[in-house]
Amino acid sequence: MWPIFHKFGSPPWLYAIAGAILRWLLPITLLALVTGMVWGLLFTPSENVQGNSYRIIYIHVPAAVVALAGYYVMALAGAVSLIWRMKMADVAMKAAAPVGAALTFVALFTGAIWGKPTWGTWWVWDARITSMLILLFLYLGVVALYEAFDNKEAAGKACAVLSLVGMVNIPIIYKSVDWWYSLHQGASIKFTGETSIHPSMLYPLLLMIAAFYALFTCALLLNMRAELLQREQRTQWVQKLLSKDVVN
Amino acid sequence: MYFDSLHAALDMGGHGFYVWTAYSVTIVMIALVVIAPVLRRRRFLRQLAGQLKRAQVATAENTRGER
Amino acid sequence: MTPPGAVQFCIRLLRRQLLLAVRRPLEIGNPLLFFAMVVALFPLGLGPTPETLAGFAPGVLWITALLSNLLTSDAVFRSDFEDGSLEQLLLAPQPLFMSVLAYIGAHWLTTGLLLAAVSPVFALMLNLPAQAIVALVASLLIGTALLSLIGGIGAALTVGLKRGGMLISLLILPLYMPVLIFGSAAVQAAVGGFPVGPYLAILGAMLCLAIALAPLAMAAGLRISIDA
Amino acid sequence: MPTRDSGVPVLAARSLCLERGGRELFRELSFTICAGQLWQIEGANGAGKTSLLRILCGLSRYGFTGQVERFAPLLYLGHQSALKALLTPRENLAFHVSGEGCYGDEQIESALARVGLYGYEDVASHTLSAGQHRRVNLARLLLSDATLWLLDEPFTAIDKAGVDELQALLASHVAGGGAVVMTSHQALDVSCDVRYLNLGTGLAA
Repeated sequence: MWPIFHKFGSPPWLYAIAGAILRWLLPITLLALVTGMVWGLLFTPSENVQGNSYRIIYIHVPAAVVALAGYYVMALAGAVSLIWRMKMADVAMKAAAPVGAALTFVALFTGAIWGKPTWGTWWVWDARITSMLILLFLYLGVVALYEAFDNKEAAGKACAVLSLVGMVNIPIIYKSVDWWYSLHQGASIKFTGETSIHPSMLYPLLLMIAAFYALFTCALLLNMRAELLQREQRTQWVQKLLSKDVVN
Repeated sequence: MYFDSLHAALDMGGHGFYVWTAYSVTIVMIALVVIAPVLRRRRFLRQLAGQLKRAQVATAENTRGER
Repeated sequence: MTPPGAVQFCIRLLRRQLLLAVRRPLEIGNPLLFFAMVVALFPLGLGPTPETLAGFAPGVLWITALLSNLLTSDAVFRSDFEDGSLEQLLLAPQPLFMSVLAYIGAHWLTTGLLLAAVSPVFALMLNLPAQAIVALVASLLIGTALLSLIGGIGAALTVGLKRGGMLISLLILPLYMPVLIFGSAAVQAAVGGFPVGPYLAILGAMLCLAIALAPLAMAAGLRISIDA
Repeated sequence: MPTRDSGVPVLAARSLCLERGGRELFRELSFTICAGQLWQIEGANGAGKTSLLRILCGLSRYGFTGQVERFAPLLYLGHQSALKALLTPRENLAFHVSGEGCYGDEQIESALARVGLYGYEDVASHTLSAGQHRRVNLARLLLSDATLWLLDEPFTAIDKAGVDELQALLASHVAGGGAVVMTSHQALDVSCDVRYLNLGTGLAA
């Protein structure tokens, strides 16, 4: 195997690298999130059709985009851990699942609450929202399967298989839900699609999408550090870490 | 600022409740996603440090016992 | 004596599974009874008026078929896991993903096929228009095979777990949803007099994808469950 | 103890390490099993005998480090008797999932007779005793022509006469160029020489 792959695979190296990346990435992410929200909430003009309720787009769309991307990250980490038997990829997959589930919940909640002012009902079976709900079930399936196994090594492998099966099914689910929605509702406007969006509204959205991607990376790295400690608690480098009592 | 007063910003033409609830839930979830693993790591490090101390005390005891 | 070829071994496994199923004929009846009882629930819940029932009939029939398939898919590998035969299967020289197809084929023959054969009776009970019954049977034939294959993946992943029964529904129900969408759409199209061909074609395409990929996931799932 | 390596290697294990629940069961275990050898794996309960056997036969692929190379077809008999209670012994052997071969009726009957199940061929298995279940499983040893046998405590639930018969079978298999790796708590009195692998102290040729 290529030496860098092996170096990447060693837990202490990954633990240190994750810590280093987080030290500068976490502040930038939080800063980007705050500016994006303030910009989207207070400084962009309100939309002529929906009034101010469209401002929810600045958290709904980024959360939805990153939640979907998160599932692919989890599935690919699972594939790497299955094919090349790399423990670190297994840790990455285990860390990605709860973060993805949380972001999917955010996308669902904001999508539902957005439906109330625009369509008058708390839950609308729009194509996007329904696919997002199914994605949440897929995430919860992976998390539940991981908890069901006692042998954590086998749990990682089983979740890798399940997330790969899920990855193959996601395009099918999205296409069939879109088609199902158009069959019953007629091709009404996709209220979450940002096709003709005014540039002044577009820039905060792009900033928020970037901020959510960075947030996903930070949460993933944080979870991996916690997971690494738990899995490697009997090794020397963890004991050494403790004796140095470096608790940053 | 698009809104001329704080009140207008809160009300947002009647949609304020939905927008602010959505943003507050998102902020809570973001905080959860970032802080939970840090707490978990800290708690685990403290727990492991405790084990280490107990182990050292145990070894110190039986070395004293053997002498 | 040379070990039998993959297909010959598959057929032998299929005969073994069918022989096991026939030894317990009442157990073959369970999914059908479940199907009958759940279909009987809907008029009690939705009211006996034929119009409302006819409106819901395609969805109700398909959802009930899906649930009864889910009910039985957990036991596909469990009995072999408990008495150690599954370990011997993993050590067989024949490719595992071919042998797994025999298990799923036997499961489909004993549940899906019978479900599709019996469904016209329940369609009449729910006042489904007569011209839609053929579409219902056709979509159920393809659909239950697809459901068995996807359910097999869940069964392979949870076979080693003591309390895997409830978990399997959480794992594979999201994967059942596209099948339900196109299955009930086919029946609804038949009710409305529209052509049923395209929906059955999509179901067939999904079936081909599942036949190609699902056994690989099942084989990997079984190896992981046995190793845990 | 003559340690001549007469036969061709049947299985080679290199630097096997297994850790279970924080305990290290064995470390850097390397050995080669050749044709004509009978190995007995010893160790207290929980020393990892069954885990080692499952690693050798390829059932466990994760959770351990090291490599195992197999050069010949193998037959693994585990704790469970791999027998379907609904099928008769004849059907169990005819439709066996191990996919070794298509056994003819007379082969099955002679094998069942030799393991003392003459007349029980078509009795439903759920009426048979646990010992008889294991005997049906042992009948596979007579039917299969795999060179390497991996047996996990083959003597459990077998009566005295059965044990002697089985030991004779093992000796004849080893003499005929096969290899056997087995775990057992009973001492073996077998004509051929026995190599011991104690999981506590390591290799004791």
